[in-house]
Amino acid sequence: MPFIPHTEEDVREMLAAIGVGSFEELFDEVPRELRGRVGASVPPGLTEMEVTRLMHRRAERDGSWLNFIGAGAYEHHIPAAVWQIATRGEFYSAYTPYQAEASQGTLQLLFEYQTMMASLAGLEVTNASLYDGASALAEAVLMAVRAHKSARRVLIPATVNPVWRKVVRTIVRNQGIELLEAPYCSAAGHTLPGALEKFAAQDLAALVVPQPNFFGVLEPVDELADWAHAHGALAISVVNPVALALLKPPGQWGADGADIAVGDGQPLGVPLASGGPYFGFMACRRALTRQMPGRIVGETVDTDGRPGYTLTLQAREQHIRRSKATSNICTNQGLMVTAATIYMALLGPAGLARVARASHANALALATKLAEIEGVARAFSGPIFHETVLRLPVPVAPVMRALKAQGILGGLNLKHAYPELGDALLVCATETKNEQDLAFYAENLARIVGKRQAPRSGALKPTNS
Amino acid sequence: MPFIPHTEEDVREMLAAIGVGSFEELFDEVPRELRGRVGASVPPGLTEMEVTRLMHRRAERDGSWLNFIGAGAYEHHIPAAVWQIATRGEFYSAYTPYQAEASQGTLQLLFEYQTMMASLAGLEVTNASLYDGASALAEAVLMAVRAHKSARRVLIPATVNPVWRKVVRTIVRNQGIELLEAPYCSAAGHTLPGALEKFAAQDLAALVVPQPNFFGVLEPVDELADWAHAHGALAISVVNPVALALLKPPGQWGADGADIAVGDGQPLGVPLASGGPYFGFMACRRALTRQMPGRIVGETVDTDGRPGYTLTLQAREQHIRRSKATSNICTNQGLMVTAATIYMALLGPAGLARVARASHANALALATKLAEIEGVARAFSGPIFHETVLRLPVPVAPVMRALKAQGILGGLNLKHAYPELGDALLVCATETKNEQDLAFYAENLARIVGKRQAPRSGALKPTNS
Amino acid sequence: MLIFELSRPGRHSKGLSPHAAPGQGAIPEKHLRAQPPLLPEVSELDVVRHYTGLSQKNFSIDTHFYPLGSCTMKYNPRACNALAMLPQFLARHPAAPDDTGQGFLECMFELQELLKEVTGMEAVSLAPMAGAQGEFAGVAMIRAYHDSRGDAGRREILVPDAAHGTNPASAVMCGYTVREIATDAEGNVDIAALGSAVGPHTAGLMLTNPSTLGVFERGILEMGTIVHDAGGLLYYDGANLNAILGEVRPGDMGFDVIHINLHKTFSTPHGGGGPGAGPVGVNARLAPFLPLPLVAEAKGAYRLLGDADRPLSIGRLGAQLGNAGVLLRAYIYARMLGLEGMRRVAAFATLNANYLMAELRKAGFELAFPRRRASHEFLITLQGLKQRTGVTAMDVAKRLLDKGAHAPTTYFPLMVPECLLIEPTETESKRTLDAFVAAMKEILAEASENPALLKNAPHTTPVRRLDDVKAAREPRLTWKSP
Amino acid sequence: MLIFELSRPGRHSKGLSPHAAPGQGAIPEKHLRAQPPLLPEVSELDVVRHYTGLSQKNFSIDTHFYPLGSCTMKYNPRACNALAMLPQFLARHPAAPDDTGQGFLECMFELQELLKEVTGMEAVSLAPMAGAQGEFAGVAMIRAYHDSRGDAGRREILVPDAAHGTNPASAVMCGYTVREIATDAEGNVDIAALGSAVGPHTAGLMLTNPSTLGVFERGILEMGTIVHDAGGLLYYDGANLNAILGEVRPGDMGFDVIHINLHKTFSTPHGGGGPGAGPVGVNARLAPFLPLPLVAEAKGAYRLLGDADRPLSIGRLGAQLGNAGVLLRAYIYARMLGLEGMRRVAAFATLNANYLMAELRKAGFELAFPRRRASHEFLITLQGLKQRTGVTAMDVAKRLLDKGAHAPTTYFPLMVPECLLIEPTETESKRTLDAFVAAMKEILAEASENPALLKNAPHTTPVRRLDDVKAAREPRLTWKSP
Ligand SMILES: Cc1ncc(COP(=O)(O)O)c(C=O)c1O
Ligand SMILES: Cc1ncc(COP(=O)(O)O)c(C=O)c1O
Repeated sequence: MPFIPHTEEDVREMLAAIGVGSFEELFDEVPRELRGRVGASVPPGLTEMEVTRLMHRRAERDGSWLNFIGAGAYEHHIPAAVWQIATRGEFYSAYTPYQAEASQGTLQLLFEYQTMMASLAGLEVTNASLYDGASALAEAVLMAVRAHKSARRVLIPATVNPVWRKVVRTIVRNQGIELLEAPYCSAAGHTLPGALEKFAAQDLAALVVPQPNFFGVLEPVDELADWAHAHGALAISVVNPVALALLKPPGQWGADGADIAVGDGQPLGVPLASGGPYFGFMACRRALTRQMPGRIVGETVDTDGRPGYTLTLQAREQHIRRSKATSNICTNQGLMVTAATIYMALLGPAGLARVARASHANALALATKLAEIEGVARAFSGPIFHETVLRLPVPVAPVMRALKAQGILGGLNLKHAYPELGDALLVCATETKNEQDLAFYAENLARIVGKRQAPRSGALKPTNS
Repeated sequence: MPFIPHTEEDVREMLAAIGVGSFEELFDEVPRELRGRVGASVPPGLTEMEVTRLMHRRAERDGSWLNFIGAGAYEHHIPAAVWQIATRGEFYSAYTPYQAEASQGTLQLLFEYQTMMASLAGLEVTNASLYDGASALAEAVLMAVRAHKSARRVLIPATVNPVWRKVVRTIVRNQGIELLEAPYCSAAGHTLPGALEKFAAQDLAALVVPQPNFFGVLEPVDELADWAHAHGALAISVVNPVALALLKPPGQWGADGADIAVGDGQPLGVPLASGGPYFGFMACRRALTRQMPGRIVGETVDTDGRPGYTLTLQAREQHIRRSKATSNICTNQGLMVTAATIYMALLGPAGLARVARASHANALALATKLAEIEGVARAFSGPIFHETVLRLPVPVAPVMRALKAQGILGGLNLKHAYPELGDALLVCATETKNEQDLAFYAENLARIVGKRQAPRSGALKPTNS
Repeated sequence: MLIFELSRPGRHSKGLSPHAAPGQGAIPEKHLRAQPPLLPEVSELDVVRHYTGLSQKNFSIDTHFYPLGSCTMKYNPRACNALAMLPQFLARHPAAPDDTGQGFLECMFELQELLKEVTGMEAVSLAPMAGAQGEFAGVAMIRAYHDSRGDAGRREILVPDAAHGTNPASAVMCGYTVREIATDAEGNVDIAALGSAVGPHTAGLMLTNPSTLGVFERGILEMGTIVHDAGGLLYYDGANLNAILGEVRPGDMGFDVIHINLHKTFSTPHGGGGPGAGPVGVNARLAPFLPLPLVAEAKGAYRLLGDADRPLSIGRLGAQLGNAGVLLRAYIYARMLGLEGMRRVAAFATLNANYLMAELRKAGFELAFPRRRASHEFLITLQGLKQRTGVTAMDVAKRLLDKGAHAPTTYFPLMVPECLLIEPTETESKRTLDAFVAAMKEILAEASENPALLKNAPHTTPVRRLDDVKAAREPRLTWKSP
Repeated sequence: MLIFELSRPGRHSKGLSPHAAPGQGAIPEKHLRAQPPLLPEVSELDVVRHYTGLSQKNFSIDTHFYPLGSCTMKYNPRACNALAMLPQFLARHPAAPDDTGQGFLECMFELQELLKEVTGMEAVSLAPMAGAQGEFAGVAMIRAYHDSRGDAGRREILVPDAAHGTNPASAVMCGYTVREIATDAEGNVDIAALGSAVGPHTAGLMLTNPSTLGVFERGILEMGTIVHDAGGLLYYDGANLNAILGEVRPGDMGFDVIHINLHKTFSTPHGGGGPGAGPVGVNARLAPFLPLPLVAEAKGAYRLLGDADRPLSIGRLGAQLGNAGVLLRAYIYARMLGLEGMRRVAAFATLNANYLMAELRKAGFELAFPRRRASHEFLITLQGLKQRTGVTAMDVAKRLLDKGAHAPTTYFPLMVPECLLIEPTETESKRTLDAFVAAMKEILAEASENPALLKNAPHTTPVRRLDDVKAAREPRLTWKSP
């Protein structure tokens, strides 16, 4: 049978060595009535050849698309070396590096990762990953509340990814933490420090500051971080790691810098892949180290005095501290971090900055092109990174369907998350797009919007969005 | 620039260390008039991202097909482990194992390969690969002539792959070797020992015996090998390595066995890939070892007495023997052999036999189904392995085009290679086909042949083949 | 050598980023960073060589026997990796419309169905990204259930003292207090202690069965009755599902909610620390609370369900549908096993564990629970050896590295002194197990003859024994340019 | 441990072959084999672990500096591997109609064009599967050319005595006799000797330029005139094309026919011995003789040309269009380099070689041609060292393995005693070259202080120095069950 190496003779010898006569007997401590009821509807096993064909067919069915959706998951070119190395068996099939001497490959890589990520964030300490950006934000909220000691309220702007806000709610609500929502400026598309004053009297553990925010707009991060500190709250930054190649690192925001930085590491060499696995990163100032959730690698020496790497500060973690741990996280997203580390090493500071600049330039060019279409306009005046909100003169959903018929995924419809924005669309362009792509999108959008604004008599009735 | 790690500072330091002022000076021994004329029409460099997109587009353009062509290159399932391991950098990016102590991975693998391949062939000695099956046959012909010493004529049946026969001609003709063609039995589809009698008087160095032959038919190999030996010729077998999981190995053909076995190793885990790289294998009896072309690995010991592996018997090879070498081959097809070795180890004797039996069963089932179509008949009565010749009642080419429109590659048209067979088609089915595939082919062929035999008035005129 | 030490200012693999490098565009000056981040400036070849070299410093399933108890280090089929990484799967954006991902969603739907079937639960969500997140989701559902009934006094979760650390930590994240239940001499949960612990404050019991002590809780049905009668729910920590897959189903044992570590039982790779996937399964009364998204099917079309479809859901645990690529790998594995294959997992995992246990006992090792059958893993204690020779479980673990085997889990569960938790898994051959027994025998001999050899082990790894105390006392968590 | 030693009768990875295993079908008994072949009976995990472990015993570009002269061991970009292995490329049958392979054929056509452009030749065939097969094809074209003119007396091919062994061997395979031409003191072909060797019997001269001695043949134009005036043709062995790519073209030097080792200059992997690709390029008068198939384009459609299109062709060298997957990798590499990238190959390869040569000279090593510029490689001779210390080029080579560098090519070309041919390639950094110089310095010191250390080297490799004599005297070429 697949993956079981035993010959009949092996089985005989082994049962005899154990001193039982059959497999049955191996389970003699299990109540009889519980046994053998396993799901007969599981389909019979496929050979590797059969499953290969099946999966190829399903993959082909899903096709290839010209994608302009971002909204928290970004399409970037991933150098071929990244995954050819990350899937080497020695990385791919190792466990968490509990036996440090037998895991120096993973451990040194994580130490290098921590160095790179800490520098990107401009903070001293990072861990070796959390599940994803959204759950990392939830952990940051919990961490801030632990660190703050007295306050249990956290202020989160509406410009933070709405799904992430839901995730935070799911994760923290049972611990009696209250989440407050800060409004955004409907003209600029970012949070206004002035608008936070109404929360000044609340005892706040933290203010969350996204950069860029969900609309792709750059927030006044210096002012926001300072506001948080002025009000006795920690500043939690939510950042895109590729953007950090260009943007001021959270550790330098305002007078004192953000205290914690989190984000989704997916843009660093992790494929979109229908949503995962990605990884969450978290960095903080040194003073918060012992509040940090998750694994941390430290440098030390061996008995010969040579440098080596090991999991450290484990007294924060569940396997030591159990119910008093900083988090329940155990298995994290190590292989994704492996890929991200290789990605960052391949790109280097100059390469990553090029990716960021080209993405920004493409997004700007696209926004400009699309806003030239009759009736289409940019929703916000604030500066953007690589994503922007457009207002359409017609409902978004049917337009997206019409674009899809041309092979284009035109962006994310904001109707449900931000009904106040009307027929609004969140569009992203990274370095993966070229001029023809942008032109192709613009031509199609112009055609579709044009047609829908003035439907010809006798033609299709405009579909309801 | 891509793949060049030098910084400007490096370049300055290095030029200074050399004692030159510029790159120019490094080429000062090259006649001036020869320099700088390099092809301006070479397109500018693409980034990895751009070339990735280009190649994905080209690959998608080539599509996916339901393939029933064999004719010397066979579609088999290749376990995923094969290429994930073979493309590990340590195998992929190593050179020929000249420094044995730094190449034990490749060398031990080749030693294992030699053991497996020798056993498949039933002969004592194999080399570490030749370019492909066709050129391996040419090398075998040269080897037989060297070994035979007096004769320079080799008898090759018309049932040997016609392209391979062309290759042999290209490679041996400048050395004054004459190739004679033995006819086949038009009823059975294989060579008849009796029909060779007319060549009995020719001074023959070797008789080539394919198994299965190009028509998929099994040859009377025992009689043919004995005939060769009775006439003072060597017997060179041309075999399919997957078939050898079931079929009598060349070393056991007739009273004394074939002297040399060659074939294409592609069926052993090497993708079809538009024709290469594949690899040629060659095995022989021990007495012929020193006539063998190509690299051979031997077991030896190191200074501590531990076993180790090394290239051996190099006095046969061009880098030692130069113009007196057994062949000019240097770079061979090592990585393909790496894959084949992993493939054979994964499949084992039982797995390889299952592949062979399932292929045979599918080919039989397909042949039976297709021969039930009105006007379609099997061309030969001889037993087959996994390929067969069908006669159609209409020209083959337009039928193949019509099948292609349904996504089916229906087989190889034999019109050019074997005009005497009329509207003949060579069809193959391996273990990769299931019942629905066979039925789909049969239905479509029935429909197409039916329509072409009785074209409806007003409908398309039958196209000329 | 760290990658930073290979760095040279100004080096850059040009072909890996866009050729055209526009300036800062429309980004205001005040938003820009003043100094580039500390990423290495190295060539593509440097990177390939550096990380290929690092990889070779790891033990892994692909290179070594890895009998790490509780972790189920079995063979990760290469086909799962190859097929989950087909270009169309990798390229798909998570927010792309469902109709652009029917192939993918079909796999996810079928995986939900398969998991229901093999666990005996009535509904499954694939959302949790690891076992611990599954635990969080499971306990959050327990809480949502009690809350939905207005049963607000239940503020305590019970866990056996042998439980994995994630169990109490997860319960606390859901706002519960945790009470530990003792273990009896035979490794079972002390049923009397359980009986006296339950009450109207009991929200539920979290249980691993077979337990982390490597034995099957014989009183499982009784325990279920005790907890249910007290109004609590029964949570199954599926980390040890490999021990029963194809033999017994958690649903049939009476569990209300479970998680499954796909990176254990369904053989997705551990990746040096993750990613995993921790789907949760529930019986009917907890189904409305399952985390989102879920995959639904209607007339052969698949779609993701959200808040609007499931108003009582505990919500979302991550930004997307869990660790999709891990789920794909598990799906492929499950399809290759099929019913027959799954039926054999527990049987052979148990055979291997009991064989190894029997052979180690013959070799002179002391079993923690000598009168019990091993599940898919078992515990030995080196307490006696330590008293005789001073050699600890840690020393033995380190010495095993020299012998080419990864060490078993050490010092867990905590209440068995000097223990090694050994889990061979079903994918290892008798030959490998015999080699491990031989190595353990050698170590036993060395412990008497030359204990220093063990105290100073390992000797053959890329580094010798590392100073963990120094690492924690003087944390050096990032590289600094000298 | 050999894979056979892991074998156990009856073991079988069932999922890797068809479940349904029909019997012998319609195969007559007399055709069947009596005994199964000696393939190992092991599990998938055994295979993965065994060959992963073996791979770790190799030096390779991805793990080590590999300055193997004449072999051009430069970085093999991972993108080339990934893209050449896209599913559609891998699945395509070679006999599938041309219209099902337009994407592939377009790459092949463009590769032909690119190679013409960078070599200055007028037509190219991609058919030869390695350099040596390219040589065969090239010499066969020379012969076909003379034959086509009825010029049948030309029965001799000239090669320099420093030529690679494949040159004379290839000439002989084409039915020629070989005459060697001596080298002068500066490493050039002795032009006087060449002048007196040519005549009406001369079919051609095979030349590597820069030569295998690591220097550019300064008299190349004169040599061309001598051979052409005698009615012979000039053959270019392109193994060293990396030394001039982007600087000088063989076509401009006067060569009539060339081969190119794509596995060197175009960075396709060497794969532990192959596959390679050895396309041939020719000027107009040899074009009709090019080997088949060729790729032609008309109105954007691509097709393979066969005998009917090219009646004068020397024919086919293999069953298909050469090593297609290697050609794809070379094409991808060429597209990534582009014109600017190609222009820099020779410049930086030459910079690295001259730098390394200068530094080794400073370190005390003796250059074979101290007054010459290095091409992309250079020769040192340890003749003096051997006389002083008894340490040979082989000892130094083996000791380098201990220092983490692959050895340079040893004892080639044959006429320079105790030589090492060193080729760093353009993809290695100054840092790596400096580390190599440091290692060579250490070895030089060791040679005086402790020659036994070198004589017994290597010390750190998986095996110590192997007994090649025993291997050849008592050939053990396959494993036999003990
Ligand atoms: C018994 C047990 N429970 C829970 C977990 C936690 O699972 P994960 O690491 O996937 O979060 C583990 C994992 O080690 C475990 O062994
Ligand atoms: C100078 C020279 N010529 C020819 C060859 C032969 O090329 P191949 O090994 O590709 O057959 C080589 C390869 O080693 C070489 O270095």
